[in-house]
Amino acid sequence: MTVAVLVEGLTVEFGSFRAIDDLSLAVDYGEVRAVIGPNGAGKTTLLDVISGVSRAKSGRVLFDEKIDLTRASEAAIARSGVRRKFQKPSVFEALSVRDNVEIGLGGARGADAGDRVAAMLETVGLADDADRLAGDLAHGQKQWLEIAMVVVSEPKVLMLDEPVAGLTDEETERTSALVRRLRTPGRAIVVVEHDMNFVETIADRVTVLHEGRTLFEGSMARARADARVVDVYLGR
Amino acid sequence: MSPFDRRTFIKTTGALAAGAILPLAAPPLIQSARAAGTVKLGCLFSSSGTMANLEGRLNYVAKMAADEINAAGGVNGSTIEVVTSDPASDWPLYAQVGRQMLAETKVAALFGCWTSVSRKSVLPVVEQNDGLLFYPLHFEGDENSKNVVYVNSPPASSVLPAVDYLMSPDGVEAKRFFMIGSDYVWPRTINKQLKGYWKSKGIEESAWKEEYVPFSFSNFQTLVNQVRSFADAPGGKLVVVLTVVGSSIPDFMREFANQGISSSDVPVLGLDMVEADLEGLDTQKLVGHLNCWAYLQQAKGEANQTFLKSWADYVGKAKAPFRPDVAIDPMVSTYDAVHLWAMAAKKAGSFATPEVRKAFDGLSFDCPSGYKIAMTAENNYVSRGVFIGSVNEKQGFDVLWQSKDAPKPVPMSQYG
Amino acid sequence: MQWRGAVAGLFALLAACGPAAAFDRAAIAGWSCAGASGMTEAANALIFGVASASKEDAAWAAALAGAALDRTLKCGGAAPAIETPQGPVDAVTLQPGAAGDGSAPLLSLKNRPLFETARAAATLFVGATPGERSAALGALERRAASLPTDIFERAADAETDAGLKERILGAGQAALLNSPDMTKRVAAIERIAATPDRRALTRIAALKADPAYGKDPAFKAAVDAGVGSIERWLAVSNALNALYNGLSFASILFMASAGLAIIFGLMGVINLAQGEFIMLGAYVTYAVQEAMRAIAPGALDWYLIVAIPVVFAVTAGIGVALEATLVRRLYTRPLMTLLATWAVSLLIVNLVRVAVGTQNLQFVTPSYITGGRLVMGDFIVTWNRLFAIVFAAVTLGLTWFVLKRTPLGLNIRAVTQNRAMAGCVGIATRRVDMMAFGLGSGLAGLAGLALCPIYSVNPQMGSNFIVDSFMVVVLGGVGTLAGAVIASLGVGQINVLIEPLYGAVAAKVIVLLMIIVFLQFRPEGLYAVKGRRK
Amino acid sequence: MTAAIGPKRSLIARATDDRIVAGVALALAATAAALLAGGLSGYRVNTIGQFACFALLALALDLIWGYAGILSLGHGLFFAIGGYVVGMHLLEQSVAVTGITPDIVQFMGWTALPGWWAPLESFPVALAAALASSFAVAFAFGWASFRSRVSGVYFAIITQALVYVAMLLMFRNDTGFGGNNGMTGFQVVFGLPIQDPAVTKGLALASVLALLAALVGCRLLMIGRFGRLLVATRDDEVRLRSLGYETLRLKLAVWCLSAVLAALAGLLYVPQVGIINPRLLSPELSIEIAVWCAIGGRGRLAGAIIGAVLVNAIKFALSASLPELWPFVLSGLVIVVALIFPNGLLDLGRWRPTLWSRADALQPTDATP
Repeated sequence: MTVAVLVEGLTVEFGSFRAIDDLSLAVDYGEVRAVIGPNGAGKTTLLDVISGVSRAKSGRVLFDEKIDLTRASEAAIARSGVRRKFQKPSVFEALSVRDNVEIGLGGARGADAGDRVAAMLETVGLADDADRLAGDLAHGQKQWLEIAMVVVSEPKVLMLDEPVAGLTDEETERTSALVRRLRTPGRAIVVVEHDMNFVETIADRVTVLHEGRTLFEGSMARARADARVVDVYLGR
Repeated sequence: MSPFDRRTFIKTTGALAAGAILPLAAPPLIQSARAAGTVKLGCLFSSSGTMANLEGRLNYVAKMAADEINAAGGVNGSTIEVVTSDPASDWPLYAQVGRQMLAETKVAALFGCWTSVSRKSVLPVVEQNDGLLFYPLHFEGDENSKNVVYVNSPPASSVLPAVDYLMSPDGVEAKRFFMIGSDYVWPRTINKQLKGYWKSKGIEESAWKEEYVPFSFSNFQTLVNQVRSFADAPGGKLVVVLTVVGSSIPDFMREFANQGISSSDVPVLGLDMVEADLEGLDTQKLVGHLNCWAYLQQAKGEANQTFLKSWADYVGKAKAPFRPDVAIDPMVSTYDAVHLWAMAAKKAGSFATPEVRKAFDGLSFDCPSGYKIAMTAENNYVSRGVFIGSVNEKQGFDVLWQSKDAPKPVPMSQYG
Repeated sequence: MQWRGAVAGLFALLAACGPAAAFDRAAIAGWSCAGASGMTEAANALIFGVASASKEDAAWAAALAGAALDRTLKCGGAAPAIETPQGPVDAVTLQPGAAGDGSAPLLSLKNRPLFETARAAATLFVGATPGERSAALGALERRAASLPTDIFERAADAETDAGLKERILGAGQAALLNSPDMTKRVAAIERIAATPDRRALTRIAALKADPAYGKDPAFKAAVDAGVGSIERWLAVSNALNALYNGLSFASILFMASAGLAIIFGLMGVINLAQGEFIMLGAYVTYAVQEAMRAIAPGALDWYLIVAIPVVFAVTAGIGVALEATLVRRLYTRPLMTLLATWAVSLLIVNLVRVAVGTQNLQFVTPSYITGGRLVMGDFIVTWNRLFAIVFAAVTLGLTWFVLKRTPLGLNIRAVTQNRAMAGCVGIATRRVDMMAFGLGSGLAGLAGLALCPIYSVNPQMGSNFIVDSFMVVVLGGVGTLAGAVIASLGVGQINVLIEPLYGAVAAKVIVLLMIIVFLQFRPEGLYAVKGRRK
Repeated sequence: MTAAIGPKRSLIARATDDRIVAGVALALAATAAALLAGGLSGYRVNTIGQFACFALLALALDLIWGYAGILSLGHGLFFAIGGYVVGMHLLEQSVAVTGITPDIVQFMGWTALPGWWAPLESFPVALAAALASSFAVAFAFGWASFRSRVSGVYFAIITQALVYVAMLLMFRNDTGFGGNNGMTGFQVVFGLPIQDPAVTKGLALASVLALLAALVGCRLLMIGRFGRLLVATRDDEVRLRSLGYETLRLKLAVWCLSAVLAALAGLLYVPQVGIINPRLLSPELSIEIAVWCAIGGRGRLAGAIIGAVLVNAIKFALSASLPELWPFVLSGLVIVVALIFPNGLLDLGRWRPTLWSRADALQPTDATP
């Protein structure tokens, strides 16, 4: 089994602030990895670097053990099969739901594009809303639409930044079911989330970040038992 | 389609239709009822924008002259109606408004423009429509359109005499020259002709410097430094020939005085400088600097007194936002222009451009400047007198020198 | 120049004839009324006669020359007369007499400096205070070459003030540049080189063509040393000039853009009416001046100082009103705000145009901002520019204080850095916006005040600052006062350095292009902190 | 169109928009027919032609501002490029046909027109040169700016500085294009004397047809995939990039298209007014173009056309009849549109006399940082 994303000695700075400090990390194919940690731990920054939004000061991020993502443009990273859902629901509000998903297909539009879009909408439960403007959707629906947009291109690495923030319990439950369904042997899923119960239902392993470094890596159950993790994050 | 959308559709197409019709409907709106026995004259002087302070007053002068003519019985049985506009110091808009006035308002003649560039903009319009434009400013010459009446002087009959005076023993025996101008055609052409003139007098090229600044440039510190430095270099007396326009004139003069240069050190010949440019300046320190025009307020003679009084009265009557006690050359030139047109129309017995143009030959008019100005069949230029003015303490100009008579205008320069 | 030489020779001869040669007052007064050539004669008679004239005659010479310059000399009547505040006096006797008919002779360009010299020469002898005499000496030194040689010696003899006497003697030495006595010439060279300006350079460098330069090594050495020393000093003074000009331009740029920088940093909004707030500031200054003229004419000279709080209050008030009625309602649409503020600028310009007119406003120029002082060589400090520089520095200090040391400043900085978070911790962000907009507008108004003594004030003046001040703000980086300062200094200085080389137009073009290119590489400007994008 | 209306638009509203576009297209076709039929005075024909050029210019700006969310305050630059190139062409042609030395030769101190202008005597060459040079300038500037992610207000300000720099340069005689006077004295257009009514009519007709073609073409482009991607760029560029799109290319493509259309408008405009000078490069004119779009309604091509025609019609009418009023009307119009009709006058049908604050709440965003 190959490593989908390999982070080596990564350092990211904003001005004099060091957001990520010599971080190393490996995510395998077929795995759902949760990245957790207190605010400012560098979770979103890590996703930013992997997806090319932010630039690293040093270190590298290897995708599929061959492509260095720190040198590629955002669009090139996305086209190579690394896709990401943002923290804030980012859908194109002035376009229809269907248009949104279709745009998510990117360059990978074949003859079956229409079918794939329809199937995707079915998967996230938005088939009935396909012609509505994305801006008119409810918050939870926007989250699912965004997941549909990034998943429709069948990425090898899927990153989800706080997919259940602001959702009701019922919506959270549906989302976790969705994530479990998206898990395939050829795909690595990285989830950043604060909702520990949600993390527990989906994650194979968790990485706890603190002040830009790895504090802990292992199963959720062990994380809950780890003194340092409890100290800085989970609380006593 | 819901009713809501239908309404939107109707309204928007309605708005569009209104938009499309408005420009077509507008000219008749402007035209107003053409009362029997009136003839229209159009003015192209800006009352907003950078030229407003200078051009704005010319609208009132044109009206004043028309009132005079109307009071004396009008022209060919018609009374004159002056139509004003506001091209907003926007050169292409002069052309547009001019086109509208000639084609739609059907004015008999246009009076307008200050800068050469606005005149050049209107030129194709009057040529296409065979209209007449009376242009009241002195300018760079080298133009001779049958559709423009050049009421003021070309350089050969105004600038060169003034420079001659400065170079003579009566002046300051100027040997060297610093030319500072706004970067456009009038200063450039004037300076080109001056350089040609000096070359013809055997003056070396090292005796002059030439600098141009953008329109409405105001930061003259460095340039005045350069003038000071050049003035103290060897080679004889230095004179500044200033052809900046608009707000650059007072800004230059203020910096000049502040750096302690007086007219006895380096005189400035401000070719576009008028009384209005001295407003807001402490002229105590500027006394002695020069300008040159075909009219100065201090001109002697009855005609000038009458004109000044009429203007003061008219400002009061029309509540014009300009000083009643200041008269500048372009005002007089506009005044002359309206009278010249009326005389020509009377002589021709017609308002049609070709007839009026034919009637120009032999016209003469007692200008407030004290000279009898005249036109010939040769061209559309008017022969005017020449004054050199000297700044006094009271924000005005004293007459330092004036020509014996009105020299024959020379449209095309022989220098450069 | 031939006539002047001839006349000078003639009068030198006259002066040499005897110490008591009195003025032929009637003749000179008559010449003064006899047209341009007569006036030339009269002025020369005064200049060349004054050194050997009696005290009374010298005082009369000062009065006559002054009258010609001030145009109180009246020529039309039976005899030339001088108008004084006490009534007309006879131009020959200075006793009360008949008034002239009011026509004052006009000084030609050539005669004006001659009469100025005559007045200065006479004042050097009879000036009431050392200050007056010193000023006269200053005027004479500039024209030393055209003066009779003995004038400084005699003035020094008569001088009672020791310091001034020394200076007069020095001026006398400098005047001996063409003396037959070689040691005096060398002394004159050294003396002239002590005032290292461009004129001195021209005078000494001209001696290289002198036959003595080739023959006399001491003379040659003196000339070379003089030229070398002046050139060194000139280089320094030119550099100082450039620095001063750059600083003065920078102060104007900074004043025009400081308010914009604060508003842009805080609200991400470009206020296209900024230039019009500058214009309004100048108009309010004018209103204050007129009010003081009516209420306290004695203190009129201080209107610029009195106007400071008024201008700030009025323009800040208008700014607050603009924010509350317009900008606030568009806060999610910065580009629409751009257009809306442009419309406001159009409206303000035209309201002012209709209400006040298009003419340049007339400002009294108080003595503390008129003229300048020659500091060294050709380096001149003009008071109006210095006023603007000091004004900008003080404004910078106060603004810095407001931003760093007051609750409002803390709030502004908090909202600038993180609007949402500031709102969460209970800062009324809308209120802060309003206050900051007021502060920015008030600063623009103060810029207008500082510009009154420098530029012409009319409804159009604001438009001159638009592009320049925006570029300063964008170059400096969002919302940093320090960025605006550095950007102003840089733009001002570079502009001033390029201008003499390629002209004012090219300087502007080059500087703007440099900024545009710079921003392609560093879109966040000089001073912005790099942060997480989006 | 979906775009500018923001979040709360139903698809039915799209259809309405379609009808507005159709209405405008119909009106343009009718205008063209009226021009062909004749009967209009030369002045009115000329006015229609000029308005069509302004409308085309506004349409060009709307492509980038309304759809891609990039406000250019320097579009006068491309308009002027078209104008200057056609100016050179007209001068060359005038000299070739009439032999009269134009003014520019005299006041520039030349003996003849510069040699490198000679190829421009052919209209196809001039057309190609105008479009190519505007494309080149747009590409160079756009590539540099979009690559370093200059956007929003920054982009607006920098484009304004760019057009200002161009104006200062063109004011200089030394730059070689007639300085402040620019070019004038065109005698011949397409071999016909410029006074010929057929020239006026032909130019006006060409302008109207060009506008119609641009409207239809751009409309088709914008409702297609390209248009949807532009809207996506405008609304969330980072998102679109992270979906694998090089937004740089998208933005650059629409930016260059817009520049070329603006140049085309300038190319048609100059022969109709008979003069080209640096005034077209003044920052005020470029702001005014944005004002036309804002007043008519952004992101809906037809709105730009309506805005341009409406504003210029009022301007033409007032400058000559009630000159004092014009600046007040214009500023009032902009402020009213900004406050009450956030999407321009096309919103008239949607507007209810509610309190301001409600309109406030409904306003869309510029989708800029």
